[in-house]
Amino acid sequence: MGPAFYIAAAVAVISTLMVITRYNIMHALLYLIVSLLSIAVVFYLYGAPFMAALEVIIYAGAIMVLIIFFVMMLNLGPQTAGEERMWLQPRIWIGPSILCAALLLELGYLILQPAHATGDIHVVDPKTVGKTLFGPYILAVELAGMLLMAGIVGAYHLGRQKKKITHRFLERTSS
Amino acid sequence: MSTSDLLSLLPLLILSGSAVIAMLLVAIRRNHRVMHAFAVLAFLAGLLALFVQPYTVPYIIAPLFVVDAFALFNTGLILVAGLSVLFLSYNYFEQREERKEEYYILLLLATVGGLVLVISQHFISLFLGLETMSISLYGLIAYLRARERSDEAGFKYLLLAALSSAFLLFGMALVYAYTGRMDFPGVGAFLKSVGSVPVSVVAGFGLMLIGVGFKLGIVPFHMWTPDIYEGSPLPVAAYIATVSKGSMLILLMRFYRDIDGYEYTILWWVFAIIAMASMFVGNWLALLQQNVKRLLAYSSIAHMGYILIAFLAGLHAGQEAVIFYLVAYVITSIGAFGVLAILSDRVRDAEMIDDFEGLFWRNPWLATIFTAMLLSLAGIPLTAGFIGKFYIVAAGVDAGLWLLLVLLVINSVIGLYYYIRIIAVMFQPAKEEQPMGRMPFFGIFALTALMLLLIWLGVYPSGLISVIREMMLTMG
Amino acid sequence: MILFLFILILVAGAFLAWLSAVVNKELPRWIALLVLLFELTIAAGIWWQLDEAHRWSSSQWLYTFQQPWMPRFGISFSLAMDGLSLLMLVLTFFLGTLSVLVSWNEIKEKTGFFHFNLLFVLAGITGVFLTMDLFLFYFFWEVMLIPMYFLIGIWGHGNRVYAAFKFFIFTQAGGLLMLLSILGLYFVHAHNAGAYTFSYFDLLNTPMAVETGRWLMLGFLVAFIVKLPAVPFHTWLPDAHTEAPTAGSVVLAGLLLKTGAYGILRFVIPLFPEASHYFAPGVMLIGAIGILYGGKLAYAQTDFKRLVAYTSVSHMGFVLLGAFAFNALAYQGVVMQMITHGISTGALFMIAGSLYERLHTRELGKMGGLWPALPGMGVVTMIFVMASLGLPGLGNFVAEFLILAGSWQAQPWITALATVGLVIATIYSLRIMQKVFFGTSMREYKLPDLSIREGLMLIPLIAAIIWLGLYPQPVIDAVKPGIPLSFQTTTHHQQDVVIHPPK
Amino acid sequence: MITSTTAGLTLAGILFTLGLISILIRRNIIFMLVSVEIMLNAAGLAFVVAASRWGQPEGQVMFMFILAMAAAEVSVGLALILQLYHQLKTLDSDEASRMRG
Amino acid sequence: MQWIYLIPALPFLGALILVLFSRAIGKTGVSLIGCGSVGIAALITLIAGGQFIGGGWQQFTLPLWNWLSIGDFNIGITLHLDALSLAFTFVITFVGFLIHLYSTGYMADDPDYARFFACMNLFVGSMLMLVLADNLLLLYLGWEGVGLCSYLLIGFWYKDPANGAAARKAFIVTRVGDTAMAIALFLLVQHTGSLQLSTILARATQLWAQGDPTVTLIAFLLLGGAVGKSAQLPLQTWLPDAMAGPTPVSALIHAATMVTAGVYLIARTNILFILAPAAQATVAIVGAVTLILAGCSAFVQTDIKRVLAYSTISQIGYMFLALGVGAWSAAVFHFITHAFFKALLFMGAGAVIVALHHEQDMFRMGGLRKSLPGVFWVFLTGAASLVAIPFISAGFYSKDQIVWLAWSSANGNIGYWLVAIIGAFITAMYTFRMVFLVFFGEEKTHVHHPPGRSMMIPLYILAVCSTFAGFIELPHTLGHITMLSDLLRPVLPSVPLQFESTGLEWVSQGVAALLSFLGIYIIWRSLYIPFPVGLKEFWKNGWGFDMAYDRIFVRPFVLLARWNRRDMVDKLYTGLAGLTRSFHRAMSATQSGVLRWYIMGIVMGAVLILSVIIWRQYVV
Repeated sequence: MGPAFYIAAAVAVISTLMVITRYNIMHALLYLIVSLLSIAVVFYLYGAPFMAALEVIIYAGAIMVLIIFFVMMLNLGPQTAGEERMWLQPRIWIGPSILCAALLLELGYLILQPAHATGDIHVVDPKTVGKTLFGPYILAVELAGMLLMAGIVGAYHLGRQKKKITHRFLERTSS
Repeated sequence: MSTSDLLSLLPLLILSGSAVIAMLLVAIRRNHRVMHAFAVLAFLAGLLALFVQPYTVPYIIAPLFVVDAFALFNTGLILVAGLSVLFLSYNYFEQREERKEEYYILLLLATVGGLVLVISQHFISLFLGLETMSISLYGLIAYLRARERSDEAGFKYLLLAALSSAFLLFGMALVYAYTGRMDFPGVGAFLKSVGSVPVSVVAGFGLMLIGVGFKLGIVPFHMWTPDIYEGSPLPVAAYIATVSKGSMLILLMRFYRDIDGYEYTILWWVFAIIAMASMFVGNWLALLQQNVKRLLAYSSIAHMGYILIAFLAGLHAGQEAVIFYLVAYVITSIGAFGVLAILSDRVRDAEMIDDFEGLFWRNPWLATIFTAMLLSLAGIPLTAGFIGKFYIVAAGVDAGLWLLLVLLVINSVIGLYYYIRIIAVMFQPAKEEQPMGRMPFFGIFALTALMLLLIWLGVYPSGLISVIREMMLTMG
Repeated sequence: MILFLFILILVAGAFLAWLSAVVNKELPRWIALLVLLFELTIAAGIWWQLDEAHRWSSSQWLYTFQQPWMPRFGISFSLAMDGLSLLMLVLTFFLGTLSVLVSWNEIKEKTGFFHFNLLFVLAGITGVFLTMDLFLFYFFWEVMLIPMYFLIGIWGHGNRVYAAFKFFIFTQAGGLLMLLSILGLYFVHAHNAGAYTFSYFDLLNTPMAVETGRWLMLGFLVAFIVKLPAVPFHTWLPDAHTEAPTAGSVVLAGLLLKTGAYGILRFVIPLFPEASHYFAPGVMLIGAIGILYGGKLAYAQTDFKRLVAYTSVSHMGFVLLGAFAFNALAYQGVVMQMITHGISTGALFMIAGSLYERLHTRELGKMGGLWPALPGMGVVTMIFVMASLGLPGLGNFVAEFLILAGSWQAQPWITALATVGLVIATIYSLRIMQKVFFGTSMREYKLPDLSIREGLMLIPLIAAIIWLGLYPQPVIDAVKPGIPLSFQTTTHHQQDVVIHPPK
Repeated sequence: MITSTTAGLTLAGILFTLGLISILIRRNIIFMLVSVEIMLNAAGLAFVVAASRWGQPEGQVMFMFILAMAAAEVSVGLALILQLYHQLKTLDSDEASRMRG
Repeated sequence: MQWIYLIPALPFLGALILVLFSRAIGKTGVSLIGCGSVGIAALITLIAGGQFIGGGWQQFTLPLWNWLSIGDFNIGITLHLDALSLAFTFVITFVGFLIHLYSTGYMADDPDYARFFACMNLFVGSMLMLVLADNLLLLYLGWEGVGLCSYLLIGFWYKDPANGAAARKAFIVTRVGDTAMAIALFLLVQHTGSLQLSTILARATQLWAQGDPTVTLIAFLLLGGAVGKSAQLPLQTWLPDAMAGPTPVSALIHAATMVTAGVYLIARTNILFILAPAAQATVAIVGAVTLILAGCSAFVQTDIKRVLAYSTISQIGYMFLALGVGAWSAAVFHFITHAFFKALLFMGAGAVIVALHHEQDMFRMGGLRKSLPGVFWVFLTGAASLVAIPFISAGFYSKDQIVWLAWSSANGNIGYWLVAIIGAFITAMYTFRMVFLVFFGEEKTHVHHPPGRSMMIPLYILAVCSTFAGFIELPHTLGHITMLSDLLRPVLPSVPLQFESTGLEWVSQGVAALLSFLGIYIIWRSLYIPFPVGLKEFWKNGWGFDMAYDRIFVRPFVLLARWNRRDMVDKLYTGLAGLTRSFHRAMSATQSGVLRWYIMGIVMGAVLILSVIIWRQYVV
């Protein structure tokens, strides 16, 4: 692999690390966008330019923005940072980190098995992707439509403001 | 897309189409009764569509789907389960001050996901089916927003399902990276061609197992089950217990067939350990549980352990046993949750064990049904659960899984305790004579039908057995 | 067909009794009584004509009935009756009739459901005694648990739910192990013979590896000795017996325990001859320990029913001892013991029930000096207490003597140990009389002596126990054709002793 | 044995694990949701890498579906978080533990 | 002779009638049925005896019905009449009848009159069954049956718990012996394949050589049964306590009949004992030791009935001694005379007790010679017979025969003789101590009710019998009549003698007579022999057997029972259940509801699965 990949990969990893260590949620999300962008670069390097574009547009562009918007809507940014600082103590993160490190080691071991030496990168152009998508996988696309419909209906139903909230906590605070 | 393709996928298409129509119906006018009727009709149409299938031999709709007798049977099973849940739903939701209509859309969509799982033979369709179901379930679980615990349950399910999906995807990616195939037969063919199976592929299977195991609710991916059962509306809990778990189980069976999963002893052992752990953990957790919904959740963990034993017993007797047990379990679970649903009132679900005190003397019929269901769960004769358990043990003995079977026996005994505990409570003298409200006709009708089915299968299982057997034989 | 009717009528009667409660609360009693009397008449009639029947059929089987059930597994609804089953059926219907009578006044609530359960449990027991298909056997074995559970759990005394649980869980645990063994046997047979079948007749003489046979046999054995019950699996019994209503205790002690003994005679020994011989000393030792330990515990009890319950443990130890002695004497003794124990213990439970009706206590400490008030009951109790301690002239003696004489030939030391049980039986039995009827009464009881209904219940029992004690030959003759051939030649160690036929 | 495939997969693995650590150590539910997104994205990366190894479009197709799923997931998830926040007045996931035992 | 079944059947029938219809027939009816059934049985016995003797002493077997028949093993309800059973039957029915008659007076005021007679009839029936049985199982039936009746009658006055305890003690202690006997039966079934007496005895000689361990074991076990029933060492402890029953019971069961069942058993199975010399010697030793021990105990009792009880034990010891030395017919002879004079003594004592308003302590009696002259005379007759006053008492002839044969028979020796002689001396002392205490001296308690006719008539008859019954068998030295032993010869082998010497026999008789008189004289001189008090207490308590058994058997058993009342096996299961429950609690802790913990579970599962897979790949 060329240096471009390593640089992109390093950026992705470091920015992701920043994501998981930030106290401020806004900062974390911005770092995440950086990470996603660098992954888009990796996509490009791996011969998937269309996916790179989708990564930027949808992941970084749509999903993350949605979350940022949501966070801003709840006006959470600075308030929660303090809480987050309090929560994010070694006591909390050491155990899981060790566990995850073990998982990472295992994954690395598995990925770096010697048996698979072929390392060529084949470019798959968007046209092929499109043909495949709307060829054999047309039913899958329709299914994805169903999936999104489920998401929409679910989000619609759940996102509505509650008319009556019978939670005692709220009753207590309102009265 | 040929006509026969479409005809083969008719149940799926009918349900998808009716989901869209249902959404339009909601847009036109909200009416609970109409929506309910429509959903029932959709399920019935789906069931009818099973009978116009053009082919009896496996029909492959490349690359995603395969429609064979196994798929048709299980499609039928899922549709019947969904239909029974629908019967229980109307009254349950009618009592609650929510918008009820979206429930039916989501239920239809979830069923679509389940049906896709049943016929899929490709990672993509697997993933999409799974996610369609999951995302519908997020909405369903948290459906009753007025309730304290519903969001909590919904969010927990969402996060854990997404996490497990991530594992599933990563496992698939590993398999894909090392085999270059994403369809099950292709993966199987590749593995057969290479001779020694690369460990990374096995590890990929292992990671996929996390996703599958999460849906099945087996140890150690089981922890969501009680919380989600408790937090979700009762019909939804019944749905999760049956359709969601069942379709995943069927997918697992198909996958295992296609990749010759029984060849990998290491996977076998992983499953065996999971089965043992599931039985013990499930039963121990249920032992003194006071909340019947949670209790049923824990018992479902144990039951999945039992099913895994049958699953491990091999391709023939074992998988037959799995299907039979699944049928019995579906009937029983819906029946049990149905009784809870009927007993629930506007304010809260009938979920604490005290709610059942003296039920037999207050409402003998409902108590009889519940008793039958619990006995079936416990595997007592005259119920389908007994034949199911017998089938499992038979398969296990045939395969020589003595250790697992002895553990199964121990667990059955532990399990017996808590089922009997509920029965005992029901037969205690009632504290005060509180008259029961009017019983919903559809609910009672559905439950009675389920109980009769349960007893029929318990007394005369030959019919179902031969159907299952024929079906498995056509798969080879 | 008649065999199937035995079960069918009971089941039909059960449902009828349940439904009839809607009409009248007393109706279920009459239905149950009539159904059981009817069955008793038929069964007794068959027994009466047994000689002829044996002349007609050359084999041990008097009647058979077979219908395919689940051909996929080779399961059929197969029933057959030989002398042993017949005797057990007669006992079942006899005690069943009595248990309807005994609950006449005791059960006042939910009579319909009560009699439903009673008849249903009897149907299950009948099935167990008749079935010749191992799957069906297991099926009936489990079927009888649920109604029994209800009998204890709904109409029992104070701690009933706990007792019912314990009963259920113990027997179920044993039953499941038996299921494993049944299936093991099934597959062993299938691998050998190529045919999948649960039929008892086909599974007899299945060749199998020695080790396999032993393991499978243990599975069966555990189920049966839990039900029997033998030490150390007996602890469910005192609780269940104590807390059950009288009818429940009678059915439990009189019949349910017998299913375990029946299972040993019918299944364990014929199906696994090698393993049975291999384990025989150990099992007999368990039996002997049961005799002593049960007796000792019986002595220590202060609750009448609990005391009687422990005597059951002691008495059923004899069954275990005799069944594994492998000779005709002991075999006959075991069958006698099953019947006579059913009668004598059933009677003692009835007496306990009658006393409870009068005194509202089961505590021995609160009784005493009842003889002046209840001389009739005292006499009856004395008879059954004596039966329980094995007084000659009463049925139990014949049983115990035959068992001990038979098992002596197989295991003298263990038998000697068991014989000590006779002394212990004396100790605890006399304690009953002393504590209940003798001594001075705390207060002057003004109690009604035996009522007509109680007399009707107890007199047949007395007649039966004396009859069996003095003329047990009909029982012996009925069982005779069913005794395994290998038992006929006595297998004692001194082979040189030739036993001459008497002149 | 670093090849382009293994390198890409390793990157995916690292990102996946980082996401996992994040979800484990964060108590803020939005963070948890974001962490899941990291993991899903990592899985998608693995698919794309695998697709490039074999020169097939299927992996990329899969990535697109993952994207769709992630979108739907986030939308429902945010709706749920909103409700939960209204109810609990906090985003602490540990607070959402009323069901237990 | 077909109707000899009536002999046991009548008392049984009587018992049945008395149980069922006691209220209907009234007190007179009860008396009639109670005495009548036994009386008719006695008459039938007499007729049967006449026919038997007239019919050439032919054994007679009457099969009634088949009891058990399993393969080769056949047991019938079959009666068997020969000289031995005839002798016993006669004593049982005859003395039984007299005692019944006596009881109508003795028990006249008891509210449970009918129950008493029912039990007595049942007892007579069982006892007859015992002696008439043709096989050991039927004998065992009678054996246990009399045990039951003994239990019922000892505890007849059930209101006093002490009586109940005595009754249970009797039953249980004898049951211990019965257990040994049962094992003997098993051995016989095993080896001879039969329990029929004739078959056993016939086969025994074919099967076993003399001294064969099996037959020795059988004989020892039979002896176990015999010592239990006959209250010999070491199972003698129940008999003194058995005096808690009404006095007629003591007379009938605990003196005349039941306690001699052991003698009957050993005599009946004499061939087995002959084949087992060790066992036979043990019989003799048991008899010898018992007679001394019981004699000493009798000497220090204060309760009149306990004196008689110990005396009975002692006298049965004589019978055992006789059996042990092979003097079979001598034992039977002593059984007959003993039945007469002991019944007489008991009933005489009973008359005294009733007269003194249920006073049993001898030291509160005295001077009754004047107030109760009839009783005094018959009592004196009985005492004379017990002490074996030469020539004029039946006891003299029977006891003398034993004393002599203890020395002269083949199995005997001078040691046995000495014991027997000393025993006679002690007998004389305690008997006349009793007589003097009760009938002489000054009157300490006033006589309430002098005995009625129904009580006195049986006493007179028995007094006659205990004086003259001895003449059926006279020693060589005195007329040499051998009526009884001739009669018994077909059943019981005659005594093989070591030596025959009329002179020595004279000496033996003389010494015995002298010692008896000496004993009486000593007692006449001083009622109080200055033994150490401790020794007296020790003797009085039966040589500490009771205490020892209490410590060794009873208390540990009761303690064990009490300690383990709740059944420790159950603890195992409750413990298991508790363990399961604690597992449940531990597991429940994992369901904390905290999302991160759930995720942790999934991750751990993932790590575990991958570890297993990698480990496996690494290992294989």
